[in-house]
Amino acid sequence: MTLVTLLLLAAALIGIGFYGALSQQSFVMLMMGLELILNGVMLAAVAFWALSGAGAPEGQLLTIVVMAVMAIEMAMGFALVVAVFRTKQADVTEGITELKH
Amino acid sequence: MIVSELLLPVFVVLATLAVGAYLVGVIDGAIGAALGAPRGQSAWLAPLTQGAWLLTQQANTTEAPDWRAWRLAPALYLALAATGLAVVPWSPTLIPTDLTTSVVLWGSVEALATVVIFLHGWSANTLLALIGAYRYVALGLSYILISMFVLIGVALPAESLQFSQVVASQAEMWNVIRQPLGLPLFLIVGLGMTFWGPFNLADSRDLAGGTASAVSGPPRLVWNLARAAMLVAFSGVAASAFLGGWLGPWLPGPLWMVIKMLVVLAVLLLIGRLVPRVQPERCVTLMWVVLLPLSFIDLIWAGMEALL
Amino acid sequence: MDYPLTVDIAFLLLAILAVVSGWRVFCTDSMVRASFFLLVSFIAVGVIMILLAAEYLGVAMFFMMAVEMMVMATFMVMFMMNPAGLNPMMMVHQHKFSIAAGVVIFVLLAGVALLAEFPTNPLPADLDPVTSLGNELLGDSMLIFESAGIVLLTTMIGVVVLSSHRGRYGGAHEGSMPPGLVPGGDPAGMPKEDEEEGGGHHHCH
Amino acid sequence: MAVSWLSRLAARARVPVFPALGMHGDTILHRLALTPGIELVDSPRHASILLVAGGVPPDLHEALRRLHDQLPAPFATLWYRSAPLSELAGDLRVDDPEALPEALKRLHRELMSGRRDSSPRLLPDEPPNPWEGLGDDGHGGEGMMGGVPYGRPMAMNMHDDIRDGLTLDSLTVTLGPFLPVLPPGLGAKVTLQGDLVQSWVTQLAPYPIALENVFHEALQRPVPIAELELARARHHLQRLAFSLRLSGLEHLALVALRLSRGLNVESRVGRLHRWLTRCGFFRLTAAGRGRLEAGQARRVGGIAARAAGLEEDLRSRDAAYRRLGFTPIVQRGGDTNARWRQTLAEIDHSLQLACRAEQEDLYSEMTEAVETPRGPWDDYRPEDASDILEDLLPGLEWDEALTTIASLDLAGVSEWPLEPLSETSLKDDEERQA
Repeated sequence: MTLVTLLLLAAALIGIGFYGALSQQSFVMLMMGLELILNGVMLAAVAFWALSGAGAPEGQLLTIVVMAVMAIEMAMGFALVVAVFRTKQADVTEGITELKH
Repeated sequence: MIVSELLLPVFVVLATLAVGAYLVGVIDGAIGAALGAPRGQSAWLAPLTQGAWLLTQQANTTEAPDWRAWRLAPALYLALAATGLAVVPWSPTLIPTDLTTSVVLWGSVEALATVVIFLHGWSANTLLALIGAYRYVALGLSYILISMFVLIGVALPAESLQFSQVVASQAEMWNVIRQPLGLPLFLIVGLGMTFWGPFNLADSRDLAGGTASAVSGPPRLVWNLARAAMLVAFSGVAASAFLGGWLGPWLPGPLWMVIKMLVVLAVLLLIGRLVPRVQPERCVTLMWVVLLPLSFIDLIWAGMEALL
Repeated sequence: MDYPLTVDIAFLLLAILAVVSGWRVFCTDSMVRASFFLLVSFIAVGVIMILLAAEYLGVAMFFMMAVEMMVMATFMVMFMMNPAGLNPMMMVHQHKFSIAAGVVIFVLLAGVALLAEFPTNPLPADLDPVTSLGNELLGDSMLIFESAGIVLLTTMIGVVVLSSHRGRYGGAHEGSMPPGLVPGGDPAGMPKEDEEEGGGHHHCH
Repeated sequence: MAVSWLSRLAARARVPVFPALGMHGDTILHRLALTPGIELVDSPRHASILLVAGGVPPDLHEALRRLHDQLPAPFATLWYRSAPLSELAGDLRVDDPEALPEALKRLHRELMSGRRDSSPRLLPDEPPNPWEGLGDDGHGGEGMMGGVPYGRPMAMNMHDDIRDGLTLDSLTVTLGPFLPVLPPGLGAKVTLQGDLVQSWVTQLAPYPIALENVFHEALQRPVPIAELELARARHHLQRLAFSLRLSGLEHLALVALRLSRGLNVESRVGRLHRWLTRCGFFRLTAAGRGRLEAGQARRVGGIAARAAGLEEDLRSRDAAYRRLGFTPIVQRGGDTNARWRQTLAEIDHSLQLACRAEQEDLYSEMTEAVETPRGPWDDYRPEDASDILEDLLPGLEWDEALTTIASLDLAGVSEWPLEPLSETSLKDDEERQA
């Protein structure tokens, strides 16, 4: 377990997340891709904190902030999905070609 | 070194798991008999014979279940119960895992329990199990917040997220007196996370056994065992967080823990037998409208006390 | 910083678990399974964080993600019920491009990880990560922490407004028409023609 | 060695019995619930013995075969006052209620010790519909809607949601006729969204219920009012016990059953009522759902009608009852809560009437009609009213729907009276064990 291996793992997670976010049609699956990207980001942040940043507390703080961002992303995402679903009965990205009603 | 750091904790956890789950069966049977259930055999023997029968019964299948999840869910629930038992301190020195964030670890056991119970009902691919799973999610997402606030309340006077510190901070006064709202709220959480008695929304009678309705044989034995073990783990956590854990005069610490855990278990099982099942909608309303604000008050109370 | 062999082995297994379950998220048949695979990936990363001595973050990851994934699975079932994943499905678009983009991102980041020189400053031996995090959150970075709290509160309110049955201009099922500029007038900011566009489920392959 | 030790232990377990009820089979359950060493389970997967109690109509034989095959091996079938299916002609049949508990226990012991083989499977172990997917590896094709696995299409939004406008995918299933949480014989096609009942179509009416002989006699000649009222109270107590068991109050269900077993003019239900109030039965479980309209209430009759505020009771027409000062008890509300309050009030009332009637040795005087516990029986017997569920249940959650069904007595009245059971033997059972 070295910094390089940890960063490689984080890169792999971010890559898979990118693939998911770009390729999935369903809103919810798309959000999963975003979550996976953030998962990699958090791992990288903790790895830097532990192995390169001499335990500077900002490293952990960054991870907490990313977690908060994740919660916000998911909550807003679902609220939008519900709002779109109510008006258009659509749960895939192709279902909304324009954002107006 | 290896003995004291690896073997002893594992032995303690496994022993409490087995003995505790057996005792849950015995106490529940004894309470049932005292309340007027027809007396068949002694309460000491009943859990053993039931377990033996489940071992001889065939493990059935449903039409196209999600095999991995269906077989894993009981084992995972048992593993969560074991994790919960592992953070319970028995004495200042005898603590299976003395993680500095053991209170948070217990919180995540509660959260993961929701996932596992949902998985158990969902993967069976039958209707009644699926309804049980849905219902449990509604309940599980409601009790987690209450549990968090109550546990933060006990962590405040200890100035630590470690159960051994939480116990040590109760040397002068137990948390059950210092934060009178905490224990009742936490007991409700415990009934919720083991879906016992009034909060048995997942495996209830109106769903013909709910998430366990399509399970038979050894997997059902593991599931029942895990439920009982989770109740034991919960009573251990409740005893450490509110009843002063190993603290007490005359007797050695671990013995005090056993006594306190048995008291909590008996109270929970008695409530389970005496109170009818709450309707899911009422239950969720109760959690969010009444109990959650109460847990805020508990937390503010704890904060004020820590400041004074 | 050198870790004992057991930690290295554990890291290797967890890394494989995190990547494999992260990849399975996008090629499993049921969305419920997908969200739980994602949960497994998060838990693996959480354990790695604990191995890295970030005890609080690792454990917080467990419970945060357990709740999040449970909510996610519920939403999946709400929008698309598929008990036990009987119906296989593959719902993707721009598939080749996405694969390429994912690989490119990975190669770029991996290149940075391999080629860049990072300073080696391991954790000081006397550091208590949980205490240090707590002091930071309620000390120097209190403003950031509190802002995150406020933003979360705002999110909660916004989410309730967005997803509630009542839209901004009346019931959602009525199509949220803004009020007219004059009493009884045409809706403000709306085109005159009211074309009926394709609602319903679009399930493109 | 170890195995024989295990099976010997398993043979001593409480015998898990799944009851599949035929006509008039439910009376034996009240007895079995009080028998030590027998456990009535809710799911066939949890049973080691399938007890078919009462005659099963031929059109339900196919469903019975399917149920039979759901029990995990090793299991056996026991037929109580019921003819075994032709494939299972060699199975044990018991007609004597006294001998039944011992027969069940012996069967379980024989199964565990290997002296009896598990009952054979009756149907081939294959899906009811063939796999209709595409592709070689059984996949259902591409795209979200995929194929049609096992003849069942993917759940689709066919209806608008009736609760919050957020349309979820719905699931349609067929329930009954052997589901123990429904009245015996009731079968329905139910569409659910989550646990919300979206639509309910009653496909099989519940079996007609058998009333005690005294109600049939009352139409021919005057009968002692005390006997009539005790039989009425017994019927209601047994219904109450079913509902209490459903809501997780096993011990109070047993109290109600014991009360109904040993019911005499001295019995009172005040304590049971107090316990129910204290443990929150009325507030937590039987909350105000399942409200009947006046028309529906009149159609169901009996307690449901009086709980909805209709003062309809044939007893007030009987001169003997008028001499006792009888006036019908009425509740307002007409929901589950009101029905249970009404039931408890009527049990209490019946017991008081019985007490006074016995002192004065009164006989009923009206023979052209009788108020049965199920409703008025004048020119016609009370008929099955289970189709009102189709209007009543949509919009309720599963739990509320089942509580509502349990609080309603919907089945028609059978033309055959109940066979009298000897009341003393059960007490002996319990005393012997204790």
